[in-house]
Amino acid sequence: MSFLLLAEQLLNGLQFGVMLFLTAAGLTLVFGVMGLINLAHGSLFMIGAFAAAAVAAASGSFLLAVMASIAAAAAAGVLVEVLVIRRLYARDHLDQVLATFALILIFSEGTRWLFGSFPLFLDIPDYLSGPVTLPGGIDYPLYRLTIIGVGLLVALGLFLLIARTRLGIQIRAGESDREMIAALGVNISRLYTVVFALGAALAGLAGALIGAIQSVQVGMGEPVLILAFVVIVIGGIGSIKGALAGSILVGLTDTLGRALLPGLFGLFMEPADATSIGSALSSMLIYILMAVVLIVRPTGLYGARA
Amino acid sequence: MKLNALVTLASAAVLSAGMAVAEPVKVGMITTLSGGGAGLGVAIRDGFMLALKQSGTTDVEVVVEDDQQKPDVAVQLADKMIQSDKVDILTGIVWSNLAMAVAPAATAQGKIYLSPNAGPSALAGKGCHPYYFNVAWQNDNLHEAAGAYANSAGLKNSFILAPNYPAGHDALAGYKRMYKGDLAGELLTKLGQTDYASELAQIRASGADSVFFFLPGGMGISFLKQYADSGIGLPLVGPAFSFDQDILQAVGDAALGVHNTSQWNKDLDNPANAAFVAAFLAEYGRLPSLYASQGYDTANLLLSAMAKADISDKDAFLAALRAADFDSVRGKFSFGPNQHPIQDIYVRQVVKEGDIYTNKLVGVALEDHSDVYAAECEM
Amino acid sequence: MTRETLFNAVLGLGLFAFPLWAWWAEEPFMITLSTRVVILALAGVGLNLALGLGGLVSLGHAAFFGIGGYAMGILASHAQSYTPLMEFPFVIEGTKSMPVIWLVAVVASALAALVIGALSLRTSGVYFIMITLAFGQMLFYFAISWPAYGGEDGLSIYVRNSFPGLNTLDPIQFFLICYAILGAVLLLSARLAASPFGLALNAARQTSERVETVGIRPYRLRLTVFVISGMITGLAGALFADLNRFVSPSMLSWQTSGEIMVFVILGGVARLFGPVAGALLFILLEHVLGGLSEYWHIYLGLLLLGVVLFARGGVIGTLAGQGGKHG
Amino acid sequence: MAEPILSVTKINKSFGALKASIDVSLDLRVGEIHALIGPNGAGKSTLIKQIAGGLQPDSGTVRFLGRDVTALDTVQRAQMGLGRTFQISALAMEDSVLQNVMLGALGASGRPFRFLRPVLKDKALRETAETALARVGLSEQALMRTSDLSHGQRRQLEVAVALTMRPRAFVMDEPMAGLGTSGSQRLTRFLDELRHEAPILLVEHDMDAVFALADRISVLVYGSVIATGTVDEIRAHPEVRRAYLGEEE
Repeated sequence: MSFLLLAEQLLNGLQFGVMLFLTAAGLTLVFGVMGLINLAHGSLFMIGAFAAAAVAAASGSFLLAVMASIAAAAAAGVLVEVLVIRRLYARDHLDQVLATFALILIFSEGTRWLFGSFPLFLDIPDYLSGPVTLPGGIDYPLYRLTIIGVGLLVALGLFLLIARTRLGIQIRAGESDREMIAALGVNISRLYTVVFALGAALAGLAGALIGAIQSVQVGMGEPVLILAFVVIVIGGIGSIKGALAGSILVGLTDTLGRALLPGLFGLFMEPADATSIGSALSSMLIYILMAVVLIVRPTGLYGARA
Repeated sequence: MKLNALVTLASAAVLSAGMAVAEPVKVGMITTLSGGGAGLGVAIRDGFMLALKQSGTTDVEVVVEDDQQKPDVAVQLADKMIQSDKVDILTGIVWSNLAMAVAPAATAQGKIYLSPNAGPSALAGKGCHPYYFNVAWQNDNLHEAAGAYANSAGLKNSFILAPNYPAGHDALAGYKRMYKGDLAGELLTKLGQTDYASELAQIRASGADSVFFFLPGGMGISFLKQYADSGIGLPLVGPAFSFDQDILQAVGDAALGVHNTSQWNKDLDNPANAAFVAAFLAEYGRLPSLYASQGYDTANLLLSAMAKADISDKDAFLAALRAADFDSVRGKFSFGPNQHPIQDIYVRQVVKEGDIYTNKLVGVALEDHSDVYAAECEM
Repeated sequence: MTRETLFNAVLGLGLFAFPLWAWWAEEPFMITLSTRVVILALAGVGLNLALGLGGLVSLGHAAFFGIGGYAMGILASHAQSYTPLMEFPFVIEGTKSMPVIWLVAVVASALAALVIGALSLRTSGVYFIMITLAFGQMLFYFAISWPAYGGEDGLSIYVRNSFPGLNTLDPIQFFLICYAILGAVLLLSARLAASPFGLALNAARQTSERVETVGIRPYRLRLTVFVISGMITGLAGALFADLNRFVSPSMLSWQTSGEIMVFVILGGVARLFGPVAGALLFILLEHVLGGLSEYWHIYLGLLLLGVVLFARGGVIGTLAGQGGKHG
Repeated sequence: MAEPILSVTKINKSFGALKASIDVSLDLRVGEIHALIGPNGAGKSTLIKQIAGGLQPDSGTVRFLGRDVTALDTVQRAQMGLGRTFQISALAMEDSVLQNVMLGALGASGRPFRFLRPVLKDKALRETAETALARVGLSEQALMRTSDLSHGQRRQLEVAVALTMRPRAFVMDEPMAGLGTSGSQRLTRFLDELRHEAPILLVEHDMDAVFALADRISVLVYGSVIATGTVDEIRAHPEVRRAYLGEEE
């Protein structure tokens, strides 16, 4: 493999990682502040994508579509938080798993009922489509570069939000000591709703951005959910920094595994077997990574809370 | 449409005098009606029901159930339909792995299975069965046709990829069976994968002159969008599944101009097809898909057999099915010795008609094509 | 007799009487459906030991369910095709004998649970949930891409495996086999909960520190129960594969893990008969709601939500009250 | 004099910048009650954890029954005969009182991996457990759910669990807390007897009890032992009066 291809694959890994970060950030935020395992995070991702597709079809504007995705997912987040989620904070993880599993069923089939059984159309806007040539001669899709940019901006925004704003102070307080925020005179119930909506909005944004280069269809949230969980567990649940590190690690591992393993096995195996076994192993690779990280560091890379 | 209702198609037409009045034939349709794969099951069901409705028959009772794309649910439904609903015929399954779970057991219990979509090689070769009919294609067929098309289009250095599961392996094997050029690369992707940046980089670096891919469902939509955006621009070849009427609208411009292989298209010039396309559009308000055409043909095959023989006379009924004496929307249609289709497979190209993305016929890839497993079938 | 024992007795007898009625009424599918409930309940009883007694929230129990299934599939497919399983260093033939298959399924699941548990138990809480999921996913992808035994297509067995002296193809006889196993395992599970081991494990779930202070290693207790739990779920997997005469990677998917967990929570965590009630209710809902609408999952979701929010302690917790939990 | 049952030599432990234990040394001799007192945040709990095994010191050694046990964990130290009660009750709250005590007996028996016979029918374990309950005066509560016990009763139960292990030394973290006057008087009398079975390292805030019971007292302030001595010595110690007693009263 040439150096240039390797460089491009590294970029792909980074890009995939940032994409994962977009989907994982909200999940880890919600877990960190409220201690809630939200399996329905993938559904909020789907809602974002569907809202974007619907608005893009009606208005023709991608920007409007992205805003709609954020709004729709946040609205769905608030609705779900008020009706269901807030009753679950005091419960154990089992109840949370079951309840949010139920939410997946409702959201998935509800979406299918609203939008039908067929995938929807959502495309990259013209001004972001096609490749650009990077220094070194790599042709790289502009849209993927945009995703990297947006992802890093979101990461920066979250860091600033948590480090510099009043909401951030409350969030940090909520992470370390739930009784303290009550003592600070913060309306916990409202804080939780806001944080949940923020997490949902992030999922929705990810749904719109990623939906444009993937398939907008019912069930698109589940694989994303599993990956997002892998990412935040590797990073240490509740840590934004960990989510970023975990996403990039997973992105690189997955991409490089897919790119390199079949070739590696080809060095000492029949090509057909090498392709098959290399691919099989590469599809297991991120789970192997997660298991190894947890065996070495049982609370993830940046995790504090057991 | 009400699911699971016993759809006794009580049209106004009273049984015409003189026709053999038999017990109605009970059909159990197990198909995917929820979740991400529901579009395919809905299309098959709609096509099947349309044919029954058009025939005006009152002799078919259909029980429709949702398999949720889970093999064990499909098995359970098959048990229910056989043991409880006492169906004579099973049909409807979309996916190979579900068909593998249901069909062998059903035929072993003396039920006829008509496959409207999946055609795993295991059921075409050694595992063939007098009670198993495939009305769509053997899984390799469209890929073989893609290989044949690649030859005729002068493609000499293909990069090929498919998901790492049995149907994916079959796809690559099928393509390579017919394709005479070199391979620039071969990849097995993860089932359910949604991001193809790594694969696209390898394609770009491989020096290929064309790309063959088999990525059903959402995987294909993702791949096509990302391929178009990558600016690689090599000719794409693939089976019809990623260019099906129902998902083309979701792919959009990214699919325009791509050649794909199919045993059917909406502009195939025969009266049965013209009637089918018009009726489907009128009934459901959308253009029919490949899967709908297969569901429609499956129902018509069944009706043709019912006209000739009584279901209680199994041998006669099977013979009537084997004769395939119906007007297929594909034009020519007959069964080979393993009861899989012998049919022409066409080359289509994705075009835009007004606002609608659709396919037009551009040629024939393989004529009277059967499958390589037929020789292994001892029946 | 507490309300819970009464409820358990009614449940156990009902689950026995219904198929007998179906047999008399010649409704073989109702027997099949009951068998399904019994087998899924068995898988849940396995998980409930780890989850209820040990506090180990495993989202990877599909791994053992699938390993049991594949033990059946692999052995039976070799017997079916008359090819030995391996020839070197010694010949192992396939088999169609249920007891042998069960033994292999249980041993294989135990080994897998030993490895997975030994590594996973280094973590706790959500990390434990996720690492067990990771191991499950590894096996899932392995099974999908491993061509020797059918990959995603799975393995079909044409005739159900045999049990000495019984005709397993007769639905009611196969049901009775499964019911007997469930009964035996429930008995075992009850005794386990009341045993010295159960006492220590149950205490370790509530306060790990205390158990260490009296000189017992919680890790060993947990690993032991994880292995026992995996063995039972593996046995259920072998039976499930035999019920369907089919095994595929979907038995290994995370959705399967989720469903087994749903049975347990729905019925009532740490209740002896919880998984039985949960599996029964779930299958019943699937069967009844499935006929109502194309969008029946919405109703299923709403019902599950209702149970979590308003019926704490699951079905048994609601019907039998909080008393009686944990002995 | 014979080697002390339990001894701590020059233990240091810090958490980042915070020094929780600074060159701490103390020992526990046969038949004595050695009280450890100090203001809140002095590092008593950290020290107890290092003695019982939950926490590794950065430097220094812990010896128990003549062995260096610094590298051993809680379980191993417990198996050697170190009995411990917790400041915040560590009890199986969903279980009955009897079950909690039987857990201790089970641990002491060294055979927890028995799967089929009901534990409550094990005569030997049950006898040990019931005796321990009787000794702390909880016999009547044996079948109650532990979470239904009063705060003081839980304290008694903690002690009962430790008793079942027939330990060679006790480490008790504030056993009097929440007991009320009569309760703590009763427990004081009980511990007074108990010291002849095994010596007790007693962390306690109840000064009446400490002064009534202790053979020796060590005072921990900001991670350091500032004084060790008899009750009278400590009462008279000027630094202790200033740093500790003065603050407290």
